[in-house]
Amino acid sequence: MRRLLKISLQKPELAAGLLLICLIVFFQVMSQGVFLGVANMRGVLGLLPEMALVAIGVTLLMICGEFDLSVGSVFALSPMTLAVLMTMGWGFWPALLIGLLVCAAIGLANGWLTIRFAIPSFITTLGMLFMARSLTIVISGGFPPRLKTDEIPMWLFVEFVGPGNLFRASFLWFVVIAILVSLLLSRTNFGNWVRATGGFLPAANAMGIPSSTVKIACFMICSVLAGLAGTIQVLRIGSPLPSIGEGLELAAVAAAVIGGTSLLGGIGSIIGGIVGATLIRVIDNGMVLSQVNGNWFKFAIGALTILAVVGNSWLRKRGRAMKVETA
Amino acid sequence: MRRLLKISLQKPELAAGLLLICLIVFFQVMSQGVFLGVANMRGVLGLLPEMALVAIGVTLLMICGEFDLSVGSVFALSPMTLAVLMTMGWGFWPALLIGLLVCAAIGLANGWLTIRFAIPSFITTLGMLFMARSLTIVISGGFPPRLKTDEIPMWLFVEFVGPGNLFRASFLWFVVIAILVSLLLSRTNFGNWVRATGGFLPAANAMGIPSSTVKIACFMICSVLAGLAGTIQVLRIGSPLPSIGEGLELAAVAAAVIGGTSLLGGIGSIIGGIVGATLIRVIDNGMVLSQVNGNWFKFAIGALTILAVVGNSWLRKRGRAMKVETA
Amino acid sequence: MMTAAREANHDQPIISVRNLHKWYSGVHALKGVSLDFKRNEAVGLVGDNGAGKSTLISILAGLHPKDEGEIYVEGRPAEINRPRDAMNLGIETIYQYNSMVPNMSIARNLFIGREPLKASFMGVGLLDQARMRSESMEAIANVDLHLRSPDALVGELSGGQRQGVAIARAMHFKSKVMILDEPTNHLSVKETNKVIGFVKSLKEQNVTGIFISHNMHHVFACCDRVVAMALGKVVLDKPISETSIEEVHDVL
Amino acid sequence: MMTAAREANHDQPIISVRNLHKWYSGVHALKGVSLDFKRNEAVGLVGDNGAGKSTLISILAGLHPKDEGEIYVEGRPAEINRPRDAMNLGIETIYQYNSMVPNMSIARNLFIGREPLKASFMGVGLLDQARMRSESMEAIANVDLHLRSPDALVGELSGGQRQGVAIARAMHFKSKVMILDEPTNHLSVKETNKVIGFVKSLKEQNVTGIFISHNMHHVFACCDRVVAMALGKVVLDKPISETSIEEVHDVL
Amino acid sequence: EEKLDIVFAVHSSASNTFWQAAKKGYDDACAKVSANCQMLFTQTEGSVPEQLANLEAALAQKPAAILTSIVDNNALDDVIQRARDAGIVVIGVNVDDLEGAKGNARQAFVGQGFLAAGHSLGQAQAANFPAEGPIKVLVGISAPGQNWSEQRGQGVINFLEEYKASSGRDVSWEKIDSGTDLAITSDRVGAYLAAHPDTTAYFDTGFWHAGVARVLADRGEVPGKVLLGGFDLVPEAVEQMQKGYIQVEVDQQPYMQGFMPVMMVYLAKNFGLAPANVDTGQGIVKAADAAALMELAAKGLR
Ligand SMILES: Nc1ncnc2c1ncn2[C@@H]1O[C@H](COP(=O)(O)OP(=O)(O)OP(=O)(O)O)[C@@H](O)[C@H]1O
Ligand SMILES: Nc1ncnc2c1ncn2[C@@H]1O[C@H](COP(=O)(O)OP(=O)(O)OP(=O)(O)O)[C@@H](O)[C@H]1O
Ligand SMILES: [Mg+2]
Ligand SMILES: [Mg+2]
Repeated sequence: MRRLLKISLQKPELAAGLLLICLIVFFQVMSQGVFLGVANMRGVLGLLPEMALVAIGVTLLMICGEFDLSVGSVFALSPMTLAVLMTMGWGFWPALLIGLLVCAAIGLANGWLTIRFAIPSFITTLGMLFMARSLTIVISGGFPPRLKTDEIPMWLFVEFVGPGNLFRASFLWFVVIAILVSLLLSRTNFGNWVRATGGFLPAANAMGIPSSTVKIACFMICSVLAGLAGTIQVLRIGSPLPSIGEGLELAAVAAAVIGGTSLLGGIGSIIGGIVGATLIRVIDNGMVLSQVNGNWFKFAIGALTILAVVGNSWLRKRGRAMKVETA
Repeated sequence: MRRLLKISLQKPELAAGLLLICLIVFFQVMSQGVFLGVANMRGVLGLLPEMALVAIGVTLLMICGEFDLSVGSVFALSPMTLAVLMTMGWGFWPALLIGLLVCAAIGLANGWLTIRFAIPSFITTLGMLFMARSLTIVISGGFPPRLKTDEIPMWLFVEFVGPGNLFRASFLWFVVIAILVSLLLSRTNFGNWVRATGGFLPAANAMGIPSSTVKIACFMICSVLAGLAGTIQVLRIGSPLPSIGEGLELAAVAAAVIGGTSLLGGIGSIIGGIVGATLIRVIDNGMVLSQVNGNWFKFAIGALTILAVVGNSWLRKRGRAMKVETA
Repeated sequence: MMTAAREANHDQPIISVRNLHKWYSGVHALKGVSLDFKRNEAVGLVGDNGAGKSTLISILAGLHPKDEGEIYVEGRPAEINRPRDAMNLGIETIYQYNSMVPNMSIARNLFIGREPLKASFMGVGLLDQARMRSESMEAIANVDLHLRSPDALVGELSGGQRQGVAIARAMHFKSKVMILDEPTNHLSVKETNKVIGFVKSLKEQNVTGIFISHNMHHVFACCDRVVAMALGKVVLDKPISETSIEEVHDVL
Repeated sequence: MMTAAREANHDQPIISVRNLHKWYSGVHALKGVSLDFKRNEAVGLVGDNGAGKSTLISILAGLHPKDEGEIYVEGRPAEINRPRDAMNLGIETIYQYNSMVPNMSIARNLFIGREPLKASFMGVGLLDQARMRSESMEAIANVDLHLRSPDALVGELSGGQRQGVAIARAMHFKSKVMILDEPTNHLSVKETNKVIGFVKSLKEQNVTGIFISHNMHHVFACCDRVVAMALGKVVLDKPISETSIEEVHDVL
Repeated sequence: EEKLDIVFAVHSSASNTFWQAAKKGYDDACAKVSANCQMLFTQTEGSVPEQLANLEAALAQKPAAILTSIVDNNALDDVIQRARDAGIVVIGVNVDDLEGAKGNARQAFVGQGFLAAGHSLGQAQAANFPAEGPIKVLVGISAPGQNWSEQRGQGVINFLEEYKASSGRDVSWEKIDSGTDLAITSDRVGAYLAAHPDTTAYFDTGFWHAGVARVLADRGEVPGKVLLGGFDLVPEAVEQMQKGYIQVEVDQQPYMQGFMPVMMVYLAKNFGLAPANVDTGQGIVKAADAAALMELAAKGLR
């Protein structure tokens, strides 16, 4: 029993989950029950998949030891490509495919540049952040094209489903993808290579892992997930604005770190990234319900974010200090 | 001779400097001589110190193995404190002092939280980014208070000085601070500790270096420099806007990295950070003079940033590959 | 024809190195090394610190690129650009440093890059975790190392335990050529003896061994030939039977 | 009074350890270790991999906190919370791993934390770089290590060269107590002999030595006493003169 | 005849749709008079220092005219003065110094100030306030600390204060940090509305209330139960106006704001006609006008 507790506390994603529950209870009380009400939950759960999909990709990439700051721009570029192609008369599916292929190409470029020239991915993807955003504006001419909603199978992406219409279809996408990527990371040899590559690159290389390929694959997965998330968001809000996703890069990295992913690579879990993204969304939403003054809003968000990580680290430390032989 | 070339090429800050010169020549041609003209140089050199001061602090901190994302907010908070105190009737000097003390306190908080709870500084300072920005807005009420320019010794900070009125006084501040921090890093035992702490923390600890103190000191220097830079900017533009410095955190990190500082700590130089900051300013200014279409502007910036680092890395590789016995 | 010719020539060296040069930025670490490793032979590679031993074997293992010279494996010119290439040619290496990922478990470390899969598609597949656990326990027991569980992280092991895991890995995946760079460092007496026994046993299993050590007693206990390097060059290359510890010490 | 009493009692151990316990998360690494180190004595600490030797000395060196037990230095209870505390008490350590910053030069590594200063203010001052260069060359030459220049980066050295620098550092800053955790690993024969000579010479210089090694020959060549550990406990503690290599092997 | 060099430096980034419409007007006008035109956006939305840096660089090129949005009362004074000293025509666009012509050396102003725009937005929406009961208003400050957002919000609040005093009704308001992202704004305001179902109206200082309209539709609220109003005519906002969720929208005719100054520069440089102030319209758009605007908006003309 104590052994189990110890093991759980030491897992950062579980500690973060515990904090998440505390926060939910806190906000539920603060908001006098509105927080977990259907109306609010529908809002939270509608937005969550978009953030969480980005966080999944970024977490995977960070475990692999690299950064992606371009996710926010890719988030905008992919749906913009889709919308522009559709106004040019393309069907939804081919346009979607091209949109995601563009993301994959950007991921490939990020990875290739980073590895070929041995430069930090921070710079490659920072440059790509600017470039992809610029492309988004260029292809749209600055104006959001109208989305031909009637030609799009909305029910597949954003219609409400499930009991009490609590979820959107995007939630299912998210769950499926989360499970797949989790399995990829924890149960396959590819996942093993990702961890080794991020954990200690010289050793990974020495043991014959194709670490460049692994990294490029992670870059591509990350970009494609960001593009998919952006597409879902655009379908939900109905307008492919060229400005969506700005600032998402830091939020996604923060989600990963809150969930226990190391900035140095090698450590982390997909579920941790998801918990982190949820935590960020819950804090944001809960603060509104708690009627924080507009000018203090950011302060509260910042403080709670730090608090969440401090709490997480503290719980882990408690866990480690428990004197139970586990091995 | 070849030996000297080899050694120079291997130094990232020198390679970056070489690229900087190439870029300057390029823009000079592209802009038909306007770039190096007095009018433009006055503009560039007037802005440079602000960005470069921030880059100096961030570079130092990164060499020490930590991040500071809160510089942009601190950049705004310090002058806002100054301005608000002055409207409350304080004199310039005490108000300036308090403004910088606030920065020092933020640096202290960043460092203490990071070390005490063993959490990534990415998160601490991300939280602080929000908190400091919020405080800026709160104390200003959202609107810039009037700066009592007549009570401020402007000549000490932003008046034009030097031959042909090419520089502002801020440039001298910047030069002096750059030299001091460079010396601190390269010629003192403190600098040695900074490098060791960032280079390999377990070894630094094992050798008895007070690495926590070193880190906290670097956090504080970084914050104070950011605050000073913000104050200079506000004195220059004459209005303590609560929104200045947004997005500065990534730019400062980019400057450091372009100048050869490692994201993992331990490697880098102050002059590299300055060259990096200059490169960013030059690219930005040069693009304006080259009349790039507004919608493609970001694309060009992103591409040039990547190119600068790729070029830097390539030059270093050339340098390393030169077969000359150096040792 | 070719094959027959090669088969016939059983004395042909399994690895030949000709005029190998290596520069590390400002250091000329290998200055024209030529060396043959015969089949089923255990070679002791000795030399002062910085002589270039690790450099030589890291080129053979594909970790560093060579600057000049040729490498022949079984008589054919070999391009070894990555560790994977060396592995495919049958060269297995234990490095002096950097051979484990600290944040991963022992079981995972043992199998990195060669995971047993239950099902796979285009090289990516489901791990056979049960097999990984059991085989890793076995591999570790084989080197007389007593570890708590295969799920402990390598970064939490003592220095010798870590080295033991590296040895276990190499012994588990033995190949045509085994390169061991100072494998007995950090190891306890018992395990050291296991390693020496292992090197001795390679011959019976038709495996060529390259054993780097500063301990001449170990080298003389298990090798057939000793090669001494100094300042990036080979300065002595004799069968054990024709030399002595003293002679080797003298040239170093 | 106090001083006189202490001076008188010259047999009083320089370091006493009582009932030391250490937990690493899920591992009970030290299970009640009690041990005395006398003045001017060279103690060999041996034991199987994972026995707890490094753990014990890292507690003495202030790298890890203890969980239970007392440490007395020169008879007084000592709080060793940081490596600096240990250094101030006169305990100097060479660790098995992690003792150098790879990205810094040899000269800087040698002096990290104890830089010679030309002028200083509140502990921060200008480095005396000329002195650092010359003293570091000297220190390195003292261990028979031949390095190109004191400005080379430690990360670019060979395994043995790196270890040599660590030894040079410890020999340069020798103190009341010297702890050496497997110092001869990676070292060439010549340097190994230097290290053994160094441990032997400690006695003449009134320094206590704690020497960890898996090589019993080395231990028996330079120590006065041998302490063997197994599974976190001390299992043997005898003067060299009263025991033999075989007896030690037997208890391990 | 030499081509006129004109530079348009604004405080906004290229991804802002409003300014893209202004750019279109600007580019079209430049083509008409064959001027050599450059539009300078900032990297960070709303960054005055970046705008200033762009202006400095533009000044070095000695263009014939500079167009700029004067978002701060002091920050741009010096550059504008120096430009004027160098014989450059300077026209304020979209936002002016709060002191108007006295505030700095710009020659003319095209557009409408933030404060005034906020005020007229409030005024227009007030017509839709329910006749009875307390009025509870939420004002979303999209970017706290940014002039454009704070001033627009303040304009709305100023109106509410006047309205409260003049009508004597129970009027209350709250400010939140509503964010500059459709998804974030809809989540935050959606949460607020869930907690305060009795809210009368929401004012956004940008166009992000369009996302809020979606939330209301998703919740099955009837259009008009919560009144929505904001700035700028993006297609999404127009669509929600057609559906009835958004009642009023401030449209300053960005195309015109980009177009007119170029003409003034042309006239000034070629014929010496003095640039004059142009009010690009109170620009209140109501649901009834929406259908007609849809087409124009999609073309970037409104
Ligand atoms: N990454 C590197 N960069 C620069 N120089 C290096 C690097 N690695 C090794 N060297 C240099 O190359 C030379 C040969 O090193 P190598 O590691 O091959 O020696 P070694 O024979 O294995 O020594 P040891 O017995 O100490 O392990 C040494 O002078 C060393 O300083
Ligand atoms: N950081 C750590 N986390 C968890 N367990 C650890 C850690 N460091 C050491 N251990 C465990 O503590 C025990 C003692 O380790 P220690 O390093 O003291 O052994 P040692 O006697 O020095 O062995 P060696 O001769 O192999 O160096 C081992 O079982 C090891 O697995
Ligand atoms: Mg070696
Ligand atoms: Mg040990």
